[in-house]
Amino acid sequence: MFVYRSAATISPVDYMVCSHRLRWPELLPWVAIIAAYFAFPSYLALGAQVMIMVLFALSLDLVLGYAGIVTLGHAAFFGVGAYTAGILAVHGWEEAITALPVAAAVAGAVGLVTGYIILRTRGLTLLMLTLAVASMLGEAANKANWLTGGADGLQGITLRPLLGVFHFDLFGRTAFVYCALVLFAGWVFVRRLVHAPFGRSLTGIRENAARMHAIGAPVRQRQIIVYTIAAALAGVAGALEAQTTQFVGLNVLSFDLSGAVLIMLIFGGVGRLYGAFVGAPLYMVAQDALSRLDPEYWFFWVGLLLVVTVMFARGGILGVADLLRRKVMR
Amino acid sequence: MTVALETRGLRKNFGAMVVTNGVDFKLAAGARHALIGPNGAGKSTFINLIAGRLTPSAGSVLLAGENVTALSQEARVKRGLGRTFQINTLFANLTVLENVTMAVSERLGRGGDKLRFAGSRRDIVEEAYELLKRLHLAEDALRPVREIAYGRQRLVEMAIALGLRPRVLLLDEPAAGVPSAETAVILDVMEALPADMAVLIIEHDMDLVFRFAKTITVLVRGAVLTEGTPAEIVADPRVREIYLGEGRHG
Amino acid sequence: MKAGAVPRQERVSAVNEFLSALVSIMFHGLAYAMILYVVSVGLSVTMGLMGFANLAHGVFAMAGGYVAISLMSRLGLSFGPAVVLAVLVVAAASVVLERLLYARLYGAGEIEQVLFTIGLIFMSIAAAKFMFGSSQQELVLPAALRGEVSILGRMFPTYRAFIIVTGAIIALGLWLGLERSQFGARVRAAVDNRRMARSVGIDTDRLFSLTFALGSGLAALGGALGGELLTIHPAYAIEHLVYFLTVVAVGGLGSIRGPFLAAVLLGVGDTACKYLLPDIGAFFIYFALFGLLLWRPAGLFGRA
Amino acid sequence: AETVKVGVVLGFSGQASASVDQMDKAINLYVKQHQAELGDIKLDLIRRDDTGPNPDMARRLAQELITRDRVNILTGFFYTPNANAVAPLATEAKVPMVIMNAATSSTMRLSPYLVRVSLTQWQQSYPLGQWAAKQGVKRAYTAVTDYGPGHDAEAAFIKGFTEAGGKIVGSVRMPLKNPDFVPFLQRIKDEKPEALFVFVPGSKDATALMKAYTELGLAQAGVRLIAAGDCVPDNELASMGDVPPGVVTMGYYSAAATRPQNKAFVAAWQKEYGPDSIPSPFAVGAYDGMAAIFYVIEKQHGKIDPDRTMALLKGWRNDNSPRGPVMIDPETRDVVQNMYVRRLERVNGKLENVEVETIPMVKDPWPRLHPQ
Amino acid sequence: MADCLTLAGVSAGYAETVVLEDVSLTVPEGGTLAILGRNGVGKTTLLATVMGHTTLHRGEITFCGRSIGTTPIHRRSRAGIGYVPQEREIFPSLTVEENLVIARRRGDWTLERVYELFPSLKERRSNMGTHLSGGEQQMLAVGRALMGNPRLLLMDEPLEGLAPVIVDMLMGAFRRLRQAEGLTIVLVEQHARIALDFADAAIVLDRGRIVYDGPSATLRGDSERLAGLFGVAAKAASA
Ligand SMILES: Nc1ncnc2c1ncn2[C@@H]1O[C@H](COP(=O)(O)OP(=O)(O)OP(=O)(O)O)[C@@H](O)[C@H]1O
Ligand SMILES: Nc1ncnc2c1ncn2[C@@H]1O[C@H](COP(=O)(O)OP(=O)(O)OP(=O)(O)O)[C@@H](O)[C@H]1O
Ligand SMILES: [Mg+2]
Ligand SMILES: [Mg+2]
Repeated sequence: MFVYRSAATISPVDYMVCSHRLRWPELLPWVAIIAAYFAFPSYLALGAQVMIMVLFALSLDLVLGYAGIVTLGHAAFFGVGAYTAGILAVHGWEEAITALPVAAAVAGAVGLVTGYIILRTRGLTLLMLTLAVASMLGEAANKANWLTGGADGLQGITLRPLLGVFHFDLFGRTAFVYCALVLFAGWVFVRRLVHAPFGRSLTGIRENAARMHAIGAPVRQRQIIVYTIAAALAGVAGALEAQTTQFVGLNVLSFDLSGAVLIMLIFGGVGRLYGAFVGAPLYMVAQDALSRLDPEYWFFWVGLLLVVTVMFARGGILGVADLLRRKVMR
Repeated sequence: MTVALETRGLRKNFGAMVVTNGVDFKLAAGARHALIGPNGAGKSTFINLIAGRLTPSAGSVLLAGENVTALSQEARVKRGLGRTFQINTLFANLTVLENVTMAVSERLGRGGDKLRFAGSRRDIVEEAYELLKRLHLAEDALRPVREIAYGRQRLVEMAIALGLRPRVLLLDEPAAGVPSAETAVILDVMEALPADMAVLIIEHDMDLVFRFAKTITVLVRGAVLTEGTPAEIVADPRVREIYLGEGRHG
Repeated sequence: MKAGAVPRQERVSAVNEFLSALVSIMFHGLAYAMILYVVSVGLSVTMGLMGFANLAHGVFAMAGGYVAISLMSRLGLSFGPAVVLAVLVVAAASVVLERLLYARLYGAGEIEQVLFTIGLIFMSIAAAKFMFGSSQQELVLPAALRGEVSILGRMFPTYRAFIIVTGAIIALGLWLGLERSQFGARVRAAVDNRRMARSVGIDTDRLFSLTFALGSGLAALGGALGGELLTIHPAYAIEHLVYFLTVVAVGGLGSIRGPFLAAVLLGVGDTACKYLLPDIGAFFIYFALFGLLLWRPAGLFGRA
Repeated sequence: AETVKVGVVLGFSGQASASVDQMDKAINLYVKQHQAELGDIKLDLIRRDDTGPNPDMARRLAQELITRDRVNILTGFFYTPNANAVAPLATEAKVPMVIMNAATSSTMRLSPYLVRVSLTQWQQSYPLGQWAAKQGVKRAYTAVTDYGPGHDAEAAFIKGFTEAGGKIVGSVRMPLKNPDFVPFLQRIKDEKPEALFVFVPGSKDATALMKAYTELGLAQAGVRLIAAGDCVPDNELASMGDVPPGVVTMGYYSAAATRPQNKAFVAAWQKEYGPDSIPSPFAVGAYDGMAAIFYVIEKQHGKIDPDRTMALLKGWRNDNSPRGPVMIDPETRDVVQNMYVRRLERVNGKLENVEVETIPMVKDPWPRLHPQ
Repeated sequence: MADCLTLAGVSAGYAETVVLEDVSLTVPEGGTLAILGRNGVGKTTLLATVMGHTTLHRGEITFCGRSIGTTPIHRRSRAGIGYVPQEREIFPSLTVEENLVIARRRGDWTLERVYELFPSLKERRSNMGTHLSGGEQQMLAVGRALMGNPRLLLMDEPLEGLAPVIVDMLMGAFRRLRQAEGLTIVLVEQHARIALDFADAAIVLDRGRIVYDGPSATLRGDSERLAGLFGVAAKAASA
């Protein structure tokens, strides 16, 4: 929802037609990323991990924020993507970039199949089913020692230098730039998607599915599609994680990860595209800083941060930003 | 006469309670037909069955001769069925214009477009805006639906259905909650509908019904009691007793 | 003696063995189920009736355990009074928390509630670790509950038998007291539409406080009673969260009977699976969850 | 003066925080006791929390420690996957890495810059299998937690036990997230083996397992429990209830050990952390890790050269460890140490792991059995 | 006769938005007031303000001699104000009977009596609240308000969606109630004729202000004035 006050000057039609125009604040994340590369050369590894989480949270936003599907099992797709990329690399597919679409396809396929089965339910039931899917995959990965390395993790991932030139260095420069570029592509894609009629119709489904049926929108199909797309995107994030870490552990399928990405997204703001860009960095940096200050009790402070956010900042950080902006404009 | 909509032996029960009891019904193309009957007679249920929101326990629904009983709601909409809801079913947090645009773009098959911006189809937004103007809703175009008065929300209900340009339009008490003055707007809009559109309206506002409908079906306890012109219906003592009451609308 | 006698005897003993296996599966399964039930039914109340996605429910169970154990070890109370007092203390504390924090989020979306309650879990883990240390606490049972009793010719741990009986009594009490009273209807009305509920004269604030206290009190009861089986340690709330949620989801939100049946199904099923098919033991709960929820999306006793 | 930076990557928060807490205390204690030996060399310990089995985070933290903090030595590593994920970095950056806990044998092959001061599953469960068979146990059942270390322990025990003539009558793998062990044990009780071998991760699971063992009266039913040391961490014994005496475990350290080095250690520990606090094997792992690190620092006078460090560590030996003599195998860089057969007994009303037999200087048998 | 409800200089609205401005009115005990006006002029807001659903910016609301401007909603209800909201607001997760029972307070109105008034509700007593037809929901909303045995009944378009016979029946019932039990009624109604027939007094709102306040008889006879006030000429004439 935009502030309709500003619309007084232009016709409603113009206002709506322009609603997808790129606004300057939307470029801020990119400025920040480029600046970070030069300003914090010793934090690039953290930077890469943050961007991976941003991409992951972005994919969750499609499902949660736009389609209104609350999931506690989004790590399933992240994990599948990570294992796909990892297993490919272990078995000789050492080219990183081409492994991404494969990871996306496999994760997307898992999303399609599970989405088809579980998306007929709603609410707590759906929540539990998403959780069950992720947990079953996690258990399966634990059992399939021969393929995944089980609890010891998948070892022996080696990658050829990107484009034959840039090898993944100890300082994480290559990883940083690589993640930034993939994230950029992901952002362009997701931004298109949510401003396209498809994205709008997701909002419609979330707001009132009964009416969507009555205007002839294939509700279930759209839900499955967005679930699949988000799964594929999460798979890409997972693949990036596997490639930059050159290791895959069972945690990529864990409940903790599903929870963490959920927290980051909500923290940033749900259903507004940039929640992921705000939430993931702030949360991870806060966690990093707090855990350094107080390695034993840092999550008390993180918990407090979350509670305070909810109490005083409905709609996450971006929600507050919106509110402030409106206050100022009044 | 071409039949736009037909039901054959349509039946619905919730548990032991029969709500629609073997209704055979025909709606001709271009019809202006009203469905009246006591509260709980099964009128809304009937519309829900036709629209596919409820699955019938028995019987079939035909749209322009095609049996659509097994089809989903959306498939029926694609075949030219449009409806409104008796109890507002809107996108409360979206603006009025967005509400209607959504319908228009689904009608044009653009609703699933993924890589083209919604705004790039100006014609769609313009069409929606035109509709708002016709329903005197233009000034509220950019307000979220939840903030506008109830009576105006009823008009948005109507606008969304019209945005689908259906061949068969089912209106479930469109004027309920709309003040007398604005009912005129609804009547105007309904009278300006394309001549070949079949309209079935449920309404308890007899003034509106008698002005608009050329034919009327009376539904009682899920079954058709009688059918006829407004004059015939008013004259029918059974209808007066069960539904209209005495001393009015005469 | 005829030659067939020996095999028959063998057969009899095989049947006996099977039966005794069955008995022990039922027994241990039920004990586990009762604890799951007592904790989860509280969640069914807060989440189902009040519509609050209270992921931090386990915190109250954990608190119940810690308080009971502390009362016993520091003040020397005996088991029974310690448990009762712990329930009261936690219920009272939960009301404070409810008034101060939870109440502000009743209108908020479930997403906000999730974030908030996860925050609470984090804080509770750290707080518990700070106050009680990171290792688990031992619940010292009274002598009467230690040792074994004989049931149907087999020996079983007394404590578990006690849990089963207590759990069943609580279930019955709740069912009579809650499901069949107007209390639940009032709470649901208040959740459906707070403003309208007030407009028919319901004091929703007080009602919610009461309900919340009930839910957390039950959690505390489950935590304290079951402390020997589900041991009390700082990460308790997060560790068993999935189980509690499962019981509630399978049982049907807001139902009192539902979680009972669900807990029994899951408890006994889990135990049977561990006993009979241990290698897929870890999958059982998820398979069960999957199957049951696809079969009955609203849970066993859920409202559609 | 020189500054030596040591990065400590451990799960300070998360599932194993109880054990990690022990390790952290041991590290602090060692530093406190031995600081003086460093003279004016400044030791900078940089602790980072990897929050649990979280290899990507562990790797990132290690990467930061290496590139940003420029640590000379990495240590910590509670979990195998975390150690495994960091190992390639050790090679790439040439940073020696002292593993204080992670106990999977194969890890050592991932980098030439690794040494381990804790133990391996094989080192403890393989000799236990042999010992059990030699005690005349014929039929044994194994029950392990269904994850990497559990699988290792299971394989090691079975190998040792069957090589020495025992017979396995059944094996079960128990899920990682498992609040209740009773069903498994009930099943085993019904099978009536002579002995039950168990491996579960320490802490919570260990206590739950011991409680289930007690509750079901397995001992009375004639099933002897023999277990990997992880099942009876010294610091958890107090909360295990009325465990029947006679549980036998194999481990590298017991707080109850009577050798003077240990008495001194326990005394120092309790002086520091209170009379109720009991050091666990995890603590000793970390304590010895610090000893090794101090050794290389002193030898190089604070100028840490990676290769020289590795050379010093290979063959490092410490006879003053609370656990008895301990050394690093120059070839595998893995720990060589005494393994102790311990019996759980009540001493002055408190449960203790009393050492009853010593198997001297055990090497990890795994590399021998699994040549590269 | 004592005054049942008084509004003095009331300004109210939603959060900062002001919808009602300087509204004053009085309803005597046992009296009936019709509130008329176009779409969106603030009729609902007026009733909602008496019930306490809106933000009261200024002014005084008195019920039975007591100021209730800051009284919590549920106390207003307990003090004897019944409310039939425009959108019915049936509790969807309660059955029909539960919807009624939770609103019960001591008095003449009992479950039986409500069922007597609306027999079709009795037939549907175990239906979920929203599994009712629109008209039935309306009956339930009225029944629920009556269950509280109010002294003042606020009804926001209670006739919407009801069949003509039921409308007649209901209006008859209200008349009897007023006579027999001295119930005070404030009625918002789109059909001016019905409302004016029923009520002693009427007010007409326009954009949040009262533009007419007087006996309904005056308006009833003067369709031109009515039309001037809010353009219902067509409607009134046709009736
Ligand atoms: N989901 C349901 N379950 C059970 N009964 C239902 C359900 N939906 C509707 N009914 C019942 O079916 C009957 C018919 O309802 P319907 O909504 O079709 O009536 P209607 O003719 O539209 O009445 P109104 O004029 O009051 O809107 C009602 O008595 C209602 O209680
Ligand atoms: N929740 C809300 N927030 C902001 N403005 C609102 C809200 N609800 C109503 N309004 C505005 O208050 C004004 C009065 O609305 P109200 O619902 O009282 O009108 P009404 O006379 O009852 O209309 P109707 O005949 O359609 O029921 C309208 O302009 C409406 O847009
Ligand atoms: Mg209807
Ligand atoms: Mg209104």
